[in-house]
Amino acid sequence: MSELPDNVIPLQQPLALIDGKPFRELPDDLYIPPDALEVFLETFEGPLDLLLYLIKHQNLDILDIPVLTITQQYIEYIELMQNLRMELAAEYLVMAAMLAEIKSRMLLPRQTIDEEEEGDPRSELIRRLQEYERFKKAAEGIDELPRLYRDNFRATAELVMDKVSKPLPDVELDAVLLAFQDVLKRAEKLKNHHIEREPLSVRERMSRILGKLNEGDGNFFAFHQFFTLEEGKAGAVVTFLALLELCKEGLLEIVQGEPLSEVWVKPIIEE
Amino acid sequence: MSDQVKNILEASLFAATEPLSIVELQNLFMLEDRPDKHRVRDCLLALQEEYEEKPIELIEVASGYRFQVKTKYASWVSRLWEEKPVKYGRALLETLAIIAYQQPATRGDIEEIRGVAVSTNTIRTLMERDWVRVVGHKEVPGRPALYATTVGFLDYFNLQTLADLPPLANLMDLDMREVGEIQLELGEQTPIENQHHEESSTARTSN
Amino acid sequence: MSDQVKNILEASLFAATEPLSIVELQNLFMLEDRPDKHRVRDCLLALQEEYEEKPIELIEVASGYRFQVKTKYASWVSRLWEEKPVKYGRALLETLAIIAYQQPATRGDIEEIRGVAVSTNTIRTLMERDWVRVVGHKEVPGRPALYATTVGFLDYFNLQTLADLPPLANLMDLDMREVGEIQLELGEQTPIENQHHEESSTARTSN
Repeated sequence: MSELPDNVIPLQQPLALIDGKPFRELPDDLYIPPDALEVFLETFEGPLDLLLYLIKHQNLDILDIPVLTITQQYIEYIELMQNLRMELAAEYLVMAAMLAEIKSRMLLPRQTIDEEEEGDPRSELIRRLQEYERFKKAAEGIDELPRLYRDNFRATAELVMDKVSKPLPDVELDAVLLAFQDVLKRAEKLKNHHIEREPLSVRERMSRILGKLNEGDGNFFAFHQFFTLEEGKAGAVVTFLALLELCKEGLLEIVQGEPLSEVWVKPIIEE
Repeated sequence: MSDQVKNILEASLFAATEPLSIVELQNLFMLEDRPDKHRVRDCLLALQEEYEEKPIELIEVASGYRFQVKTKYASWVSRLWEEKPVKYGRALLETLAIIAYQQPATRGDIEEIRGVAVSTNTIRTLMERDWVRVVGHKEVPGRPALYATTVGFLDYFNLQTLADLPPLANLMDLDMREVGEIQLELGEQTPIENQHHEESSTARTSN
Repeated sequence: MSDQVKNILEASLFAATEPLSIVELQNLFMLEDRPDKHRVRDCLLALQEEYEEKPIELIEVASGYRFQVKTKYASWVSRLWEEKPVKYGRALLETLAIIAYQQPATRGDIEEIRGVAVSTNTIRTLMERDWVRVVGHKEVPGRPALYATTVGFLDYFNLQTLADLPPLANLMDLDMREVGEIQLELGEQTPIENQHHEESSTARTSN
C-alpha cells in the first residue's frame, strides 16, 4: 500500500460515479472536476451514513465491524475531504476520533472483568449505526408513499355561487413587514441573494410601465405617457430612472429618432 | 386503450383548477398517442352523458371544459364557506412582501430570496385577491412572468404609493420589536394589538 | 330524498378544497334534515363503490374524505403543471421520518440519530409545508422545542393515522446476524408506540 502514489485511494469501491463511469482515483489536482467530488461527498448525510456506506458496499457484517479496516478507510475519506479543503462538518472528525478510540481499545489485551462491565467497545457504534439505518429506511418508506401533487391530485368541481362569496382572510400590514424582515434576515445568511435597493417609488413605476406596455399590444409609448404633469419634475425623474432600470434588465427598449426628439419606449416582443 | 383516453381526460378535468380546452387536453398525451380533436370531443360527450344523473356536470365555458356542481346543490354546498376563512400562511406573506419590495419580480427571484420553492397556489391566491398581477414576461428562456403589486394591494393596506412602505434599508437594520413603531408612523390603520396577538398565538400553539 | 343526501355529499366533496369530516358533512344540512353519522357513512361507502371503476376515488385521510385522481393517472395529469413536483432531499425526509416515528422529538433527538446537525432550513421547510409543528418544549436546559407531525402531513401522504405509516424496520429485519446482548437490548422497540419512544428518547438524551 505504501507503493501507491498519493492520489490513489486504495478502495475497492469507486469513489464516485461520474456520468455513469466509476471514478476510482483521485486525479491530479489539475484534473479534478471541481464539482464531482463535492457532489459525491455531499451525498452522504453525515458520518453514520458514510460509515454505513463503507460497511454495506463491502458486504461487511455490521455487527462484527472490522474496526481496523473501516477506521482506516474512514480516515482516508476524511483526509480526502480535507485535502480538497472542503468544509467538513465537525461531526465527521468526532466520528474519526471515536473510531480511533475503539480501535485502540480493541487492540488492548482483553480483561475478563472489564468485558463484563463495558462489553464490546463497538457496541455503542453498532447501536447507532443500526438506529440510523432504521430511520434511513423509514425515510425511504415515506418517500415512496403516494402523495399529493406527485401521485395524486385533488379531484374538484367548480362551485358557481351567486351571492355567497367565500370570505377571505384578513391580513395586517405589520404581518407582511414582519414576514419580509424574516426573509431579509435569512437572505443575509445566504450568499447569492439579489436584493435590490432601488427606492420603492422607482420599483413601483417600473411595474406600472411594464403593465402599460403589456396591455398596449406591442405599441410604442412616448416617455411622457408614463407620468402626469401633476407629478412634476419628481415624476419625470422617477419615470426616467425606472425606464433605465427596465432597459438594463432587458425588459424594454428605448428609442429616439434624432437628438432632442421624443423618446419612445418599445416593448420587447418575442418573435 | 379506448377507455384509457377517456379516463385520462376525466382525471385531468377533475384535477385542473381552470377549464381545459380541447388542445390542452390533447397535449396531455405524448405525440405518438395523441388523440385527435374528434376523439377528444367524443370522449367529452360520453362523459357529459355519464354525469347527467350526478350532482356535478361537465360543461363548456369560454376557455374550455370544466366540472362544476349543479346549480340546484349550490345552496347546500355553499355552507362549506360559511365558516371562518383560513389564515394565510407565512409563505404567502413573504411572497407578497418580496413582490412589493422587489417588483417586478419573477418566481425565480422570489425563490432565490426565500431559499425555498414558491407554490403556484400561493401566487394564484395573491392574484385572485387582486394584490398581485402579471405586468410582463422576462425575455429569458421560459419567459417567466413578472409580478408586481396592484392598486388593490395599496388600497387594502391603506397605502397611497409603495413609497409609504418602510424603506428596505430601515427594515434590514431593524429588530423585530421596532416594526410596531414603523407601523405607528406609517399608518393609522393597524391597531398594535394585532402584533401581540400574533405573538401570543404562536406562543400558545407551541405549548 | 334518499339520493338527495348522497348527491349533496358528493357535490360538497367535489367542491371542497380540503378533506371533509363526517361532522362537517352533517353540518351541510339544516338541523331538521340532518342525517346521522351512520347515514353519512353509508352514503360515503356507496360513493366509494360507485367510483371504483372511475379514474378518481373517494378516500379517507386523517382529516376526512376527499376525491382524488388515482395514482395510475398521475403521469398524464401532472402534465397540467409546468413544474415538476418537488423532490425532497434525504436530510428532509430523514428528519421527517424521525419526527414521525419518534414524536415528540427535539432537534437533539434528531441529531443524535442522524449523527449530524439539523439545519434550521430543514425544520422550517417541514413547518412551512405544515407537516410538522411544535407541540411543546422539553423541560431541560434551553427548553428545546418538541416537534410532532400534523394532520396535514397525514392528509398529504394519504394516511388516516400514524399507524398507517410503513412499520419501522425491526432491528432483526436489517440483514444482520445475531449478536446476543445488543440485539436483546434493542429488539423490543415497537413501531409507533409513543410512550415507549418517549421514554427511550429521554433515556438516550440523558446518556
